Amino acid sequence: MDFKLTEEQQMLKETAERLVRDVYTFDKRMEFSDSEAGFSTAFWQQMGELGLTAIPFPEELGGFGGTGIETMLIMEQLGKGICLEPYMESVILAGGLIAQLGNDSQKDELLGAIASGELQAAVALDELHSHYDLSHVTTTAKAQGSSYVLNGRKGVVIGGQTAGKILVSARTAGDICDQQGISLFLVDPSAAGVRRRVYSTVDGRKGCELFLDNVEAELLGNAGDAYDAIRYQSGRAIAALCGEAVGAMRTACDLTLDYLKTRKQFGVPIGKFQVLQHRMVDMISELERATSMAILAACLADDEDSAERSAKLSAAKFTINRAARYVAEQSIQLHGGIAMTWEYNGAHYAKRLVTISHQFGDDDHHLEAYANQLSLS
Amino acid sequence: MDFKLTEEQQMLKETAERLVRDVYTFDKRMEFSDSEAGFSTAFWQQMGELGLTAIPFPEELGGFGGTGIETMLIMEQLGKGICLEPYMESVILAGGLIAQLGNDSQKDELLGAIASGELQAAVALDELHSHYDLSHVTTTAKAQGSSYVLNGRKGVVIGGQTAGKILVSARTAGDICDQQGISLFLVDPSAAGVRRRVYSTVDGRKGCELFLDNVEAELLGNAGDAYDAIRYQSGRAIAALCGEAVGAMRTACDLTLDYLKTRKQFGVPIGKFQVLQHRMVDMISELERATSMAILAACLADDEDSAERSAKLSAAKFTINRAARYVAEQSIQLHGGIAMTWEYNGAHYAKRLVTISHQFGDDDHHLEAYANQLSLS
Amino acid sequence: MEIHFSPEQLAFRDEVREFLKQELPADIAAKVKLGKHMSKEDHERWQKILSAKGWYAPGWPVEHGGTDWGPVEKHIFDEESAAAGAPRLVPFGVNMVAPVIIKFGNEEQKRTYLPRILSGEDWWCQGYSEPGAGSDLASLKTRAVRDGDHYIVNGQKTWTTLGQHANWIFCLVRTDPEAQQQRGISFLLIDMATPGITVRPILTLDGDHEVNEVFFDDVKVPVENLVGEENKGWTCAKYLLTHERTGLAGIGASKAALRHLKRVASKQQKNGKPLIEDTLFRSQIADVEIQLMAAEMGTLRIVAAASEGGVPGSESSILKVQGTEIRQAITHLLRKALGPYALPFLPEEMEYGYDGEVLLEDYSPSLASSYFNMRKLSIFGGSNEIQKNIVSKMILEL
Amino acid sequence: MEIHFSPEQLAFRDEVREFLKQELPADIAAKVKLGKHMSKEDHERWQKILSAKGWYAPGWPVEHGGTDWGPVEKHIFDEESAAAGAPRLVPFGVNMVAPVIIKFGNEEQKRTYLPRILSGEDWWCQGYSEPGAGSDLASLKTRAVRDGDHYIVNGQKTWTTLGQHANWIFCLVRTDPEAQQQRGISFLLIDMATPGITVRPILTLDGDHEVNEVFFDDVKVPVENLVGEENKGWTCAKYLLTHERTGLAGIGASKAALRHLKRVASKQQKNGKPLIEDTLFRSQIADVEIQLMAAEMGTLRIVAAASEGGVPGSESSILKVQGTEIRQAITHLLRKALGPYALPFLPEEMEYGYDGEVLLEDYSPSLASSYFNMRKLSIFGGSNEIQKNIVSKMILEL
Repeated sequence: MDFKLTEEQQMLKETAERLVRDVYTFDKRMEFSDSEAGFSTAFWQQMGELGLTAIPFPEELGGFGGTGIETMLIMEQLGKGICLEPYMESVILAGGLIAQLGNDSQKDELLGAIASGELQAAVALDELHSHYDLSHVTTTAKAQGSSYVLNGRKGVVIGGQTAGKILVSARTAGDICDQQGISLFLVDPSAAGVRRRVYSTVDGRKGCELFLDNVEAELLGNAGDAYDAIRYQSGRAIAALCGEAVGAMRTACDLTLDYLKTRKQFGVPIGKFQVLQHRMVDMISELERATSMAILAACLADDEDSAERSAKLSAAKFTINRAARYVAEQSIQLHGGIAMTWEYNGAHYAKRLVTISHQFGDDDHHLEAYANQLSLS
Repeated sequence: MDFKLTEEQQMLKETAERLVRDVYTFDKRMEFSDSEAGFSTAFWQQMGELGLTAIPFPEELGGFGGTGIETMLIMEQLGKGICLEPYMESVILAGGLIAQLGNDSQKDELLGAIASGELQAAVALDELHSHYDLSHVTTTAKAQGSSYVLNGRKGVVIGGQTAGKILVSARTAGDICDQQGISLFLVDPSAAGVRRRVYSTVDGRKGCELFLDNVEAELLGNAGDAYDAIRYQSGRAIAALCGEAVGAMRTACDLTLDYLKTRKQFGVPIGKFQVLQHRMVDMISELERATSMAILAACLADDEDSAERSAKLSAAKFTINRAARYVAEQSIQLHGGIAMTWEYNGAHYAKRLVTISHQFGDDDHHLEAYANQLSLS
Repeated sequence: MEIHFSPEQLAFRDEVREFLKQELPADIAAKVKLGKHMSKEDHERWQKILSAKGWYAPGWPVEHGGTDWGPVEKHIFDEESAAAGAPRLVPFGVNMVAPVIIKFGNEEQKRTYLPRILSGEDWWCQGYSEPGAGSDLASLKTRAVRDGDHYIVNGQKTWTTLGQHANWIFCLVRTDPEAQQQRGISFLLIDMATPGITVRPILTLDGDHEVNEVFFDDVKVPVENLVGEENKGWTCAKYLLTHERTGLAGIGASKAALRHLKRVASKQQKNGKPLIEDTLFRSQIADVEIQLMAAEMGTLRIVAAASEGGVPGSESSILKVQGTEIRQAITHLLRKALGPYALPFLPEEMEYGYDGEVLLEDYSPSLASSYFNMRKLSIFGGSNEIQKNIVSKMILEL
Repeated sequence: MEIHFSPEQLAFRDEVREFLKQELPADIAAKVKLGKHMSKEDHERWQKILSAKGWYAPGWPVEHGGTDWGPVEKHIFDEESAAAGAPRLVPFGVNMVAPVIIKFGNEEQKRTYLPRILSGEDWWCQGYSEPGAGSDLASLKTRAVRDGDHYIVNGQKTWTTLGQHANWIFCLVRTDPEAQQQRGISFLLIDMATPGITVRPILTLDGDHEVNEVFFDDVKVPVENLVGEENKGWTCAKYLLTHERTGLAGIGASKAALRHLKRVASKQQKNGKPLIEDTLFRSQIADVEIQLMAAEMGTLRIVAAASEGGVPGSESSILKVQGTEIRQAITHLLRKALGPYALPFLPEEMEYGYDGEVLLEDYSPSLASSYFNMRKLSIFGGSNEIQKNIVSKMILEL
């Protein structure tokens, strides 16, 4: 048992920390958010140059063979800056799915490009009524010669607005919520029959709705067998989101603490009021809980697939969702009016924190998942 | 819409208030609790003499034709004194069941005696695994000539230790949780085959476990048709418990408020600490909520049976359970160590408040009941 | 005791219902129900309809154009209006400055301002809060210096709701800088067209423009615009704040929001079933519905006491806290109901009359925004912490 | 980073497990698991077994009879002991007064007292709290006046846990009545057999006799029983309180209680099914299990940091709050699981070896009592409010 970072991990953390601090001032962040891409393509490129996008991949791809720990270290820093880049979506999730399911030529073609940051990929799993259920897939795929033709609609594809490739879950067999019969496809967004409706998200990112009308696409992995990989890799995404949330919570707590020390009302800093003091302690308490569970998730993210891994990742996401909401709401409450404004950076941390609970399962989803497999001894 | 008391109601309230105040000092209460009966038979007699036990009954029985409002007024005062007498059990519940189900001769024989306090009755509805489900009845009753023979076990019969009659639900037909096939019987505790295991309860009352071994008993109402009456009258019992809880909560709040004003730590009354102030406000807030819902329950208790009445009574009990637990726990917390002692009256209010949630349905039970019939518009 | 309305009250309720059914414009009701943006014209249109009926200012004395409704009737009117989807009245004229003018203003002021509020000619906004003074209102810094027949006003106000539509603002200003705290404050009425006034929008975190900053740079205000006595403005302020606190529990609005939640949860799905059939989600709806029922009963108790001449004490602060927490819990569940579709931020779809592709449902674009926007409920109008301080003071007497 | 134990740590865990399996008396484990009353003899029997193994005082320096375990080993030992149903060690001798004697005592004191604690000859209790001084420990009033070779002690202590079994008590007494607050306090060791000492039981609200009041009436205490310097007792007190705070999160006990909850909820029924299959109840178990998982991770992080020489700061106060809330939540669910059968109060069935009719189940009689008893967790050992004050002070630096 050991919670120290290795020297390499410490360096990695500092690299990410420095990069975020240097680039992601609040003003810049709002500019990036307003840009067409919805994030900083320059920052993305720098992440590639510094090797951050390569971290989870093997050394021959310029990577580090990094696990959930390394991912957590990077995501935490991205969370501190409420950075907008689709790192989790492209590097962790798309990269992970291709590494797990792809054949050699697909890996050759795509993983190096993702690791270098040259290719930014996105993943389309959600649908209109899927509500976090990864097996709820109505989009269809029919074999046509050596490729497939996709029809349907995928929702809320973060990073889809700029992605060079989008990984799409579609059904080659089975009924709506069957785990069997789900396949994964590589869709070229510029292919015929693809329409993207691009929108901003409430946390200042961008994403798109993906409409597929007889779109030709390449199968990734075996037909009908993608569910387990999707679930497994979503677990890695959850661990990454936990890391990001901890970073964003930490900054939200720091901002609030600072406000309590400096803002005066009735002639004293408002941090002199015991009720606000204890609320602040409760926020820190939630942050501590969240940090512990983010570490747990990071340590398990790359473990072999098992019911226990899934349950603990659900426990982590549940904890993070609750903590993130508490910290978001109380940071606004303790700031008062100022945190209700678009101009105040704290408000954007709050929005990102609440939004995280809408990705890969909210509190009910994960409490149910955990309860369903509750160990009885 | 009107929340004022009539002159008669005001007098009734004052009568009960005076009686409780004069008799129920804390020391006396502990004596009554330790006595064999588990309550004050003298106080019970006084309640009869003052007409309090007659309140819900018609005038020809010496009663008042009182509704849930009058019951609430009395129960609230009993709650303020954490009185031990089985008023709800005998007068409201047993009295109500006999009035609703009994034939003329049963009513003649029993209601007057209950109204005068001469007869103290009890009601046995719970069983080992019934967990608040009134249709969970395994005790059996078989017709034998004009009477019935009962076999089985009923649990936690409050007031059963001293009751002259015990009303017992037993199954004449149907399966365990069928609502049809449940009948109600008048059991004489001194009859052959009746065994009572008497015990104290955590809130200082007494009750018993009722073992029935070929006990001859008299049917009350029609065979197999008692469920609706039991449910309806349990609703009246719930309303009464809500009133009692409000009384006990009010005293618990008063004691705590008083303690905050007088107890000194670090050189000041502890009520100077903002965190404790706001906790006290939260207690008062719960008390307000509970008071509102107790009034609602009182106003509906004697309404015609309907799904809406049942739902609102569930809403009331749910609110009361939550509020009672909060007030109980926080009154202990704000007092600190002193409230952890048997000698301190506040501790006994806390115990009664928590115990109320174990009678006629806890928070889960009533939340589920309410949710099951949620109106969708 | 009787929790049901009397026959007379029921008849009044039916009258209000019928009026709303006949007169409330369908497009306005739709906007309210779906959380779409309301224009200035929308507010004015509805106000004119109410004025024509004589129901725009129920709380005023009859001689000024009010009604003779008691607290119960007012409550019924508010409830029915919210249920029908009528927009919440912009309170700054009719329910804030007007009561102050009626109570503390001179005859000239009453004659001048009240009719223009009734007719909709004037749109008022508030000049209470300042950047440095949040909950600590009495620490305000905006100065008004007497100069002959005028005051010269300098300073800054903030959180001025819908100030962008207003032509008048009522302000608390400091007229005696030497006096301590509450003393030395005056209550001034200021024409927004006066030179030296600048209104700057504040975008709220949900991207909406509802509040503003108002800057005063040597603004000349005639002395006849002073309400009450100079340096005695705190009396007006306190009166107004008490007036403001009633109704802050927002029961009517929460009931409408809860109905909306049930509709949304009936359409949104989870595990192939409507979300409302999910045990956990349904029990959360039930929980908040029960809390709302209790708060409604609490409100009725205050209303009934008020119609007997009672003056609400700590109960209204407690209900403000309960009511805002309930409303926020509902907006949380509404956001949660959308699942991943809480993410898209679609301001264009929040405009009424949007005729492009609807991403999910007509109700969906506003739900996440509304969740964030409603965080204000526990901050403004006396934060919930301040409300608890008020109650503490009353009950602890320390 | 690595959340799993190392092979060496796993081997140690197995050794502890094996020891507990072999040596922990079955009757004692059964009492602990079912919440039955423990006798003085039970405690002493288990303590002797631990002493024989050399594991009774793991935290002491090896030369005094302790072990060389690091924080991780101590944590493993505590966890495994709780899991096996070993009784919580009565801490007043081994984990409270002993560390103070080791740190501040003279050689004579170490030679006298430490071996008798190890052997079980002495049973210690605490004389910290006083009726007037709850969280405000420094306001204590018990006086000790020097009279030749003795102090004459007068006053009253309270909340003296298991004082009825003790033959020694360590006390904070005021030796300089003129000095302010913390100054003027001394740390005294007092033989309970000294004339003038009276122990009076305090019954707790669950009817149990666990704590006592101790009265001192002209009690003569030899001056050599002073630990450290006169008037410098606050240093000892602070050291002891810090020592006491570690482990207050009670993770091991909560894990055992949670297992018990699952067992109870599997036997108790609702709607004809085991309660644990009820969606609402099961999700409440899941919720508290997840909270416990997070608190356990938090504890491991502190333990790991401590084995690197780190000194826990605000984290241990935060974990004390989290841990006690978790334990209380579990006792709430345990009580709730009984339904109406939470009412019967059956002290006779709480005695081990009771061979009468069992009303419900062997586990049921203690559950409601335990719920009430465990309310103490958020009050004693520095109330949760005091813990939050401590954290506030550290983080706000105001």
